[in-house]
Amino acid sequence: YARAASFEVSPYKGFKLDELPSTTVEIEKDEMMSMLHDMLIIRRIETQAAAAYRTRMIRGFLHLYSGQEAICVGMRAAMDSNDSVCNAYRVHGWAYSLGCSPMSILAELYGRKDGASRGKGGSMHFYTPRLFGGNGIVGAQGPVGAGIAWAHRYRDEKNVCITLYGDGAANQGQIFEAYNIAKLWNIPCIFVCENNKYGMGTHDYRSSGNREYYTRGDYVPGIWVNGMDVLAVKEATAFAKDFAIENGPIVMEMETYRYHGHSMSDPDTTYRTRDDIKNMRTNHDPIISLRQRILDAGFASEEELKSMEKEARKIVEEAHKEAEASPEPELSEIATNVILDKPFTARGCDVLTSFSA
Amino acid sequence: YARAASFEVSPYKGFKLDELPSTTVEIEKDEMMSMLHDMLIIRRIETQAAAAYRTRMIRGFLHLYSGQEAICVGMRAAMDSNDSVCNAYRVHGWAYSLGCSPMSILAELYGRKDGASRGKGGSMHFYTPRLFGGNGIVGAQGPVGAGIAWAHRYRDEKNVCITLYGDGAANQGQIFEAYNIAKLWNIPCIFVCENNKYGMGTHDYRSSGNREYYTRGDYVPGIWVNGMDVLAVKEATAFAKDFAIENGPIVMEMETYRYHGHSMSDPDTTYRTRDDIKNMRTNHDPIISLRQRILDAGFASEEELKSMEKEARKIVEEAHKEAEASPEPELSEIATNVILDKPFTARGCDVLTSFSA
Amino acid sequence: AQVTVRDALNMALDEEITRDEKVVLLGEEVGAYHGAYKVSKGLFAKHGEKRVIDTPITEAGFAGIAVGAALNGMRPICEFMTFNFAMQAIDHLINSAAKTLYMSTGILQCPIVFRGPNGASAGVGAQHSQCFAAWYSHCPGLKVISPYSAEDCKGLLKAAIRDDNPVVFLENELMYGVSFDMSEEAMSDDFVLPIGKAKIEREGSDFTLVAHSRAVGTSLDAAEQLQKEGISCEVINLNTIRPLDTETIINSVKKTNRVITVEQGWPQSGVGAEICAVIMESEAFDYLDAPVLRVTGADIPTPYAASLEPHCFPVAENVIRSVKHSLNMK
Amino acid sequence: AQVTVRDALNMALDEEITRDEKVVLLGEEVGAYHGAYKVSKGLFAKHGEKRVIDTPITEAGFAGIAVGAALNGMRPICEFMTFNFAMQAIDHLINSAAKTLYMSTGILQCPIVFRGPNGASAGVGAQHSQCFAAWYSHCPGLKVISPYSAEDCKGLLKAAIRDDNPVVFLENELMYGVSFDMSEEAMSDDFVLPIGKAKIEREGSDFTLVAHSRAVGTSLDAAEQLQKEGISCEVINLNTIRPLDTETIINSVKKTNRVITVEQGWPQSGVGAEICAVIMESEAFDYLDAPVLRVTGADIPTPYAASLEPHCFPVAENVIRSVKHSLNMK
Ligand SMILES: Cc1ncc(C[n+]2csc(CCOP(=O)(O)OP(=O)(O)O)c2C)c(N)n1
Ligand SMILES: Cc1ncc(C[n+]2csc(CCOP(=O)(O)OP(=O)(O)O)c2C)c(N)n1
Ligand SMILES: [Mg+2]
Ligand SMILES: [Mg+2]
Repeated sequence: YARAASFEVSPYKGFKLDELPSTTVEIEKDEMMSMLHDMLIIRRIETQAAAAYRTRMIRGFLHLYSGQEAICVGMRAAMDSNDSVCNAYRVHGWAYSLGCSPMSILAELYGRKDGASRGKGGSMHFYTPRLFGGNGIVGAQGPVGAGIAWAHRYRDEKNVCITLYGDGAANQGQIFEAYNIAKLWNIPCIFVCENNKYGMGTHDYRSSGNREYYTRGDYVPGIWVNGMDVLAVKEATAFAKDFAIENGPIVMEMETYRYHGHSMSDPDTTYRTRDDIKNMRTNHDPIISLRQRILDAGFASEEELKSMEKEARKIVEEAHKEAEASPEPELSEIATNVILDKPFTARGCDVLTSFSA
Repeated sequence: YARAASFEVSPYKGFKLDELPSTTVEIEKDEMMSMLHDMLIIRRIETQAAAAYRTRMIRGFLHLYSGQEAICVGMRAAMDSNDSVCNAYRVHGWAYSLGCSPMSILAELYGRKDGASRGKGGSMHFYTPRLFGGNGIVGAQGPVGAGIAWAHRYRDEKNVCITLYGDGAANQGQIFEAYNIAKLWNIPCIFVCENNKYGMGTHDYRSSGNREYYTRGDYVPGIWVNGMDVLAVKEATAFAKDFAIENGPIVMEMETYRYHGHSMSDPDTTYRTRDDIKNMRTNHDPIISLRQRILDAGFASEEELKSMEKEARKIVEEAHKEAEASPEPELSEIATNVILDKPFTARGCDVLTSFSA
Repeated sequence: AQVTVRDALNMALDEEITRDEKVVLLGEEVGAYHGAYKVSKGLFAKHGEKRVIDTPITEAGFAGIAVGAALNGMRPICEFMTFNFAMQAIDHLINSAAKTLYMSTGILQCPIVFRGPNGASAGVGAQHSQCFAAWYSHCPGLKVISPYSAEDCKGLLKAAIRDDNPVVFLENELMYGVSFDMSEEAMSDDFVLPIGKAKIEREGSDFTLVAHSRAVGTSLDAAEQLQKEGISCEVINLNTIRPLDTETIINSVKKTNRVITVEQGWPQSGVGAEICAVIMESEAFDYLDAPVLRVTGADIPTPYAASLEPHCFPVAENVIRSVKHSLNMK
Repeated sequence: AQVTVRDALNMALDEEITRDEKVVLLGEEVGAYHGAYKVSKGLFAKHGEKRVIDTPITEAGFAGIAVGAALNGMRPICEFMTFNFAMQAIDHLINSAAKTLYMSTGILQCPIVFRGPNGASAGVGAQHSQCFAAWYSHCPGLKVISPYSAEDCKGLLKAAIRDDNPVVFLENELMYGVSFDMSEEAMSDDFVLPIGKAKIEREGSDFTLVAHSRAVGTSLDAAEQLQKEGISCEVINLNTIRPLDTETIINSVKKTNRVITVEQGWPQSGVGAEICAVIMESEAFDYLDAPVLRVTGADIPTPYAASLEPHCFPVAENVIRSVKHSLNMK
């Protein structure tokens, strides 16, 4: 087999940029295989989560990332370990990409002690030292992400914060406030609009005065990327990172699609058809196209890929079992980390009940 | 004397507009004289207010409009009596243009019973049936103004709401949210950025990523107008009104200047020099230039204008005296209009004190 | 008839949109999608997009627009998908809506209803579980309603829509699917309940439980159980938090001499705290045989885990324990 | 030395910016303009634009950025020109700052101070006069400070900046120009006061007045006048509203048996209401010789006119009247 190959990736569109990233991407076999592996794992985690939701192991909201995996995997491939990410609630793929184990992700969804947030955060709230949520308030992550990036610059680190929001969130005023301050202060923030066409049940033509999200920063340059092409995502992110460290903010639009309903309780039928989804799954799936490229490049055989898929399934199955076996957090966890002071006591639901940490 | 004349006004700049208003403006003598009269009255009201502030007759904030009079007078000239206005706190000129008497304006500033809001609103809060404040929260008037315009369209009225905000306010996220909804719902809102270059002590190059305010609506067309040229303001507003009723929102940037400090307590020296102000007052004053045009057109003689100025001074002096003679609101007013229900009782500062309405 | 809270709210919206063409409903997903929690189901199809209007996810923008429309003659019902998201727009509720009548000395009125689910649902975590009853009721110029049953929801939502003042109407997602018996009278188009009147849900002689929203159910459960032990509880459903019906509370205290407040929100400066103060400052104080105790949400951001979350919101047991503590019982 | 509250705050900012390079001050006009109320005077010139940073008038934007910076290792002091404008950003204070430590189970910390003038100034009307002490103190995850004197301001602002939790620090514009005697100790760079400790400003035996911020001054005035009539008042300056120093309150009640709460904010579910509840629920209740009464801001949006506005905020007379009422005096 070959060690590396070069691919023609989907062309970009630029806004107020003199240059665009290269559409010829040179990449090593190992990296490509590992990308496929990660995308498969994320897809399996989401499938497992959907199943667990149906059996009521998962409560509340569950926003799945299936269909959008190329974005977190491709962007992560262009980041270094000190770059930051600040995201909305559709965050499982990012949690995995930034180091949460499949077990800790599922355990969190199941509300267990070994969850990434010990079961206290839930589906929307994942964190690692470089993943700043998992934010449940649409648009709030915009300024917060810019602030994270600002701290990088303050310390003269050559790092960025990747700040992600949806096509629905793109209309939130505080996103524009964040663009403006980021521009004025030269903040190395990569604003990423994951345009999956819908905000809940609303197609973006009903919510957005301008649907070319990469141009909405006005005075902030932008770039459009096919978010289903993991190699284009990686290449464009590397470009954007260099740009941001040198020049301040940049907006990336990643065009993509979500396969599931908005959250698991979304009937998903008032605003699109099963055929719409099927068409995307069949003809634009980021995993299928990456897989094909690997085959075309001769990096792996059909059998090897099949066994990788099996492997991914097994990893997630084991993770599920481990997560399921993890105990629920003990009541003593209820009052930890309300505030950092120790000793700390919080009042419970009546005057005789209190919780200490 | 002639009855009418035509003038070449300052050229406009357009954004996403196929046409621009005419730079040749035909106007009748009477209207021009009345514009001058109104601008003189507004200038005198502000001068009187500044004096009263120094003697502590006016408390709290006092944001003066001197230098910006051409905007309210020119725009009012293009409005009909059912058009609406929603403004920020720098609102005295607008209150006068929409029908508040000089007496009721000064009485409000003095906190008197005959004030436009019976002394309860204060300098920032003026209202008439078609003036929706006087809003003290920077940017809040953006969506509110759009909502007022929406109600016009809902009732199929051929009216607009003129929604004004400053160059500082132009960065507020809710302005962008208002643009977006106005565009989606086709709302006849004229967003007007009164660009007087400063938000308090901050020059706009320190606050705004893009200082071409007429282009900041992105997908909302815009027009730049010399806000010191009352005839250009009138013509452009008539154009914008037609446009908005037919097509939905439009952004107007009115370039202007404020002669006083931000509020009266603003030392006004950390961010600009006396010479800067003097230069504007001498070379770009909207009253001086309108006056000159009137003379040039032979609409009035120097003496007639002098006597008009004297007359304006007298009107405001009398208004001041009347306002000063107006009693302070009685304590019985304190609890009226907290809520519309009657009888209504509000708790006072202790358990023994209450106020009824 | 048995009617769910969801359907009762839906009826109120439907009837008032039909009754007055100034009334419109706007918010995220209220139209084509039938509402995130299906409260507005069918209204878009029935009344059309002029009356039932989907907005982008921009709370400050559409709440401000709704306020502007109200100031200019419309009667908007502004739905927040949940009240947690209303924090993005809260300045418009307080500064644009609640204060304008006063500042303008009556020149402008703002007949608007802000509504949506308030407080905790199940398993939605810390950012989606906050109760805003105390915050809004702190502010003059607003009326604040936090209803319990289907009948309350229908009668008070209709009253809120017809009211000329700005009203904050706090629903509860966990109640949407709960059915209540609804009287024939309440089924009618003309059924409205008075804002500012509490309702005695259950008469009793030994103890007064004062609650709002879902906590009324908790209190009724507790009363039921306590009755078995011979303790007779009067349960007051506040329904309106501002203006607070102090008279009903005081009269009950005079009868029972003991009070527990029950709410889902956090304790500090909550609704229960206000009731303590009201009793302190009224003649009811002299009738107290024991201090008022509060049952509230735990003073903690809401955790997700099923093993922790239930400890954050009151159940009948918290009320019973408090009652017994007050009576020096084990 | 005699030091104004403004200068005390300025000293605290200056010292902490000097002490720790993670500390930055950001907000509208804090830099080149020296602060709208000159609290940050001289700091821009001394520390440079990297440490003292002017923002556009976009509260949600810069408060969110400050939170992000805090989560990523900085220690920002985020100034709101007044807390009225913080309503535009309040979601970041509550949902982004206060809840993240909990949701992340300690993975992220948010050491940030939100500060600025809170409550009413003079003649600024309804939209610029609100007190937010009750709102913020309702919410777990925050600390809320509302100091009184110059020494309190200095010691507590420094403590807030050094604290690893998000802190809301409520100043009062009318106090900025007021001078207080400041001890030598308090003048030092190392002077910090403990958050969560109330201060007995004046000892007394007949009555307890519990107040915060400017209302402490009102209470001291009232105490002074009442002393002349032989009534000895203990004045408690809360300083911190969350966590509330219930111990100091309770101990005082045990001694004096009578309490008046004094605050500038609105009554309903205010700070005074919480104190009523705290007393109800503690052993202090048994020591009460009379019910607790509240002195508060009037339950009205603030009018501008000089003939009305003073009736909206408590003065010593309101306290004296309440004390005498409690004692059944004329
Ligand atoms: C401020 C706020 N408003 C509303 C919601 C409810 N909500 C959660 S996700 C969502 C849709 C967001 O769509 P988009 O930004 O396109 O992201 P996607 O779900 O497609 O990833 C809405 C309305 C919220 N969480 N926060
Ligand atoms: C939300 C909010 N933030 C801050 C303020 C304080 N403030 C009042 S006016 C002003 C400057 C506004 O500048 P601009 O929009 O340019 O209007 P101008 O005063 O020049 O007319 C500021 C910061 C406020 N009133 N509201
Ligand atoms: Mg989307
Ligand atoms: Mg300006």
